[in-house]
Amino acid sequence: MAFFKDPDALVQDVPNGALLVLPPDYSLVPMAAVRALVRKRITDLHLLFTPIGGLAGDILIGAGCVKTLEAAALSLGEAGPAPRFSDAAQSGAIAIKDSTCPAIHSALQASEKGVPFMPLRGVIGSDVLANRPDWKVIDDPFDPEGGPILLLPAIKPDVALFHAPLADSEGNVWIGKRRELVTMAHASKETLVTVERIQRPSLLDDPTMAAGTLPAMYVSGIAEAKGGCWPLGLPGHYTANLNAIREYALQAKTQAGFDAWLQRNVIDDQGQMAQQQ
Amino acid sequence: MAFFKDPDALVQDVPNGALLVLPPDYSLVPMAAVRALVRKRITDLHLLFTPIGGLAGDILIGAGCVKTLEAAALSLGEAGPAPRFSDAAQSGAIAIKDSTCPAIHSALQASEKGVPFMPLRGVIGSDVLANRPDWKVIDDPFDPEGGPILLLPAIKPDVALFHAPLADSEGNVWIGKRRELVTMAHASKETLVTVERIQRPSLLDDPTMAAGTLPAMYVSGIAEAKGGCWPLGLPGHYTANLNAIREYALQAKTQAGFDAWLQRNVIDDQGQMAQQQ
Amino acid sequence: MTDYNQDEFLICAVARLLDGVSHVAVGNASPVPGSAALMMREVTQGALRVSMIAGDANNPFTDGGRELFDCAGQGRIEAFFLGGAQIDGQANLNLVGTGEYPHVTKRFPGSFGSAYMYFVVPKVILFRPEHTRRVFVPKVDFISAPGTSAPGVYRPGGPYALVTELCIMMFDKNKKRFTLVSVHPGRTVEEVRDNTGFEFDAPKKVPVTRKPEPERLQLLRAKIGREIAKTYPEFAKRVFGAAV
Amino acid sequence: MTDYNQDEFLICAVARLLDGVSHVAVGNASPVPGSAALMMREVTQGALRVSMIAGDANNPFTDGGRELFDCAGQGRIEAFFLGGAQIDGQANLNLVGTGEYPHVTKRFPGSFGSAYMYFVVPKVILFRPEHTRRVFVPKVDFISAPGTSAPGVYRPGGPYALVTELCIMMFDKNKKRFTLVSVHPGRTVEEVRDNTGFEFDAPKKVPVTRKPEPERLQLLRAKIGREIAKTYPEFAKRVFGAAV
Repeated sequence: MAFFKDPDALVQDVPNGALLVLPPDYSLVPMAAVRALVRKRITDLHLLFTPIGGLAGDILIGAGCVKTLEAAALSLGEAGPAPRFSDAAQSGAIAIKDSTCPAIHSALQASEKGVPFMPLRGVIGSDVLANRPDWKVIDDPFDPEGGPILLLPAIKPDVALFHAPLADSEGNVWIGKRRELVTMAHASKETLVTVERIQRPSLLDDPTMAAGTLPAMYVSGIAEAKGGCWPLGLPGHYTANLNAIREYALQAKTQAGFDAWLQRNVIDDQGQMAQQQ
Repeated sequence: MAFFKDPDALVQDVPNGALLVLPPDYSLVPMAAVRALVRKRITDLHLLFTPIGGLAGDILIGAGCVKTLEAAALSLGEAGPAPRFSDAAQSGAIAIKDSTCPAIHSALQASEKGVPFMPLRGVIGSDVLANRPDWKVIDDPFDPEGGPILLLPAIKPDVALFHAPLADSEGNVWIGKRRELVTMAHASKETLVTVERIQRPSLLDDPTMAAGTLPAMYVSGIAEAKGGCWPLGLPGHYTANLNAIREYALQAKTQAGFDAWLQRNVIDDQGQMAQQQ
Repeated sequence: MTDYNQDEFLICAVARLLDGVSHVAVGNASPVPGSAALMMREVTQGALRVSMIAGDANNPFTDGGRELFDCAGQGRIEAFFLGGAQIDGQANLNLVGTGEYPHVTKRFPGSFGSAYMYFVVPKVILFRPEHTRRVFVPKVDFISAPGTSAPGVYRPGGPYALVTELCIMMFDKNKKRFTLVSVHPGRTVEEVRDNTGFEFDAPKKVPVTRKPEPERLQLLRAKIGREIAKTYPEFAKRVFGAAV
Repeated sequence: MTDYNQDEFLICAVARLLDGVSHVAVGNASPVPGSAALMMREVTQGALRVSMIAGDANNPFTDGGRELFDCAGQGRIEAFFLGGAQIDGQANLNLVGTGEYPHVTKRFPGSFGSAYMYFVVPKVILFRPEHTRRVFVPKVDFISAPGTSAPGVYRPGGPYALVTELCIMMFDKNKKRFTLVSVHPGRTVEEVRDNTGFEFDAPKKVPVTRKPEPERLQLLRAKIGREIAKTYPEFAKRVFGAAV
């Protein structure tokens, strides 16, 4: 566990080609750290969402950082379709492993539990399954009729990256009820976290806070980043800036528009974007 | 979700022969409700511990309430072996499905996830496995060498029973970091809970409390029972009364001694024992 | 009170499909189904439990993103809503793209949880206002979630009804076909046929979908608008306007 | 400072086996291993992470009872402690009972997590002070957890060392045998042989187990006693007495 001075320092050692897992837009999305990844011009990412992606995914795809994407969906929510994702899917610029929400949760839980696979109901007969040669259907050994059941291989990300409201000086991180972040961290080799602030007292010493705390043993690095989710929201701290997201959706309709947006808001910005909140 | 006036009313409809799951002694053991089960002279219980049992299990066994026991272990911890359990195991009075801790966690998670089984590493080559005809070993479909892996069938208890520090008037229950209770409730058909107190404001409205809250949709019944874990402890509220547990361990060495203890502390007591704390 | 807008009409139409349901979950970006669910919770005095996924209001989930799916897998969710960029006559859903996957001509966000929820939730209500041949196709280009399954496949759940801007259809699992059960006021069976790319059954005389019940309209405007505004403020403002 | 009690001696003996370990977990009812782990955390200035299962002190787990096992399955726990009512020369452990299972003549609590942890934790230290032929048997009556596995069985973990009141043995996975590496001060190899029901290897000249390092003894009494008292108050009082 190490503390870093800012999101750029935090992500500096994430290698090209890493399998990176990010939270869904309804959770604690590390937008400041994602901009830092773009600034360091990371490439060939295998990007996984737990289980659906949004703005962070569209930016990484538009910036040419992504080689493959695994997600149950990617959209900008109320701001509409994710333009760079749609274009990349239509042009074949990135490879997409289409999944479905519980399949990603279960595959991460497989790594969390140290098992090679997890079973899942449903999915059989879908083209999601038909296009996943890495998934297997077996006859359920416990079903006297031997009905089919899907097995999903464990997914073990190289890096989990998210933002949280609070960490302590021991490296424990408070995630509240966003327990998909706990599973992401358990399942991943490294976990990097940006936080609104760092407090001295241990979160584990307070039974109320401990209930929503990811212990330091799963955390590799922490950097303070006020407004680290911005322009997405952090419940209890700030709401999403829908105008900024809609503006992005509009600009990013073309690659040229996206490039200009990126230059202005990420490259030239040097980490200051979040302060605008 | 219904509120009951006391633990006796809470457990009144638990049927003979139910598959009942209880928490481990390091968690929130519903001792007051267990005494209520004894008073209603419940029989033929299939008793499951998540994953190890203690005083509650020994009392239920001694009182003749148990037909089969599934656990990774049963002991009185610092107070030594569980005398009624040991006797029943040696005489064959109860059937024992010996398990191992993660097997019980995983089998409950299987029900939690609505899947028929869960894989688990380890266990192969043990006599635990050799004595579990309900468990299956298959060749791992994802292992090119086809190494063996254990599959555990889902366990779906009829009733989960535990004690918690706090509930709210909507039926949400705060369990803090004792998340085995969440999985127990998710996996079970019914969940009955005793609590130290019931507050009016919703636990879900407070993001800090929500992180440690089991939502009401999993809770069938709640009864207030101050000191509901006693003589075991409730962290942050009261510590275990080791003298009372040692006294039990001594008395319960013989069935006659146990019977006298039971008459004095459970049957005659009519639910007042906990107030002695 | 006899005047109503399109959203209010659809909310009341969806609400009737929740009659007798004990627990409905509402996914992301579902303001109309969410309003219908919240209204029925009020109408049934809480006998209908409503779990919203989006936002914090009326969202009981505390075990992370997986809990909705775990909860459905446990059999605790009786009704859920799905849509589809394409839907065909066997109730197959396509949320992924048109053209020959993976070389899609038009890409949509993705399958979300449909490939699972469609299998385990007994009453999946398909809510897709746009009623065109672009949406209701003879055969979907990509099956995100199949409408029916072969025998032996574990499938306690599946399609229950379809609500569009024109009509309501119910799905028959045995016949693997939709049946038109009512057309909305001012719409015709011909209009439905013209705009539907698949065949469906229909009685000789197709009833007209009931207009919003006045007391429900009133409830909606007086109380539900404020409640759904906690999750969908812009929708609430647009539909219920000054009342919120 | 040259005087020490039996527990202090064993704590220091166990501690040396944690040299170079990055994360040790300590199960229930393990005051001596727990003290050794906490002492080594101090000695290594925190390079050794210690996770206690019992109580709240030094217990980092927040995901329920399964987290210890999940954490071990993730490969994050390098050392763990197990015991056994019976242990045999192939390091098989019996925590269930003597006699012909299920018709046991003497029942013990049960296998706990041994059947799993023994497979996935690289360095499992067997801590069993009582060194008698009742404990160290030719063959255990019930295998709670096998000491070795057939090829093809996933097994990154297994027995590493055995610490008793008489000696320290190390386990050789390839030979599937224990080797006596030291006898405690005042004990003899013959005494070990007399009280061990299985065969084991031994060098011609068996060293004497090192006495507690004075600076560690001091650390133990000055600081670790207070720390372990948070989890095991009665043990701390008995062993470290007034110092706590």
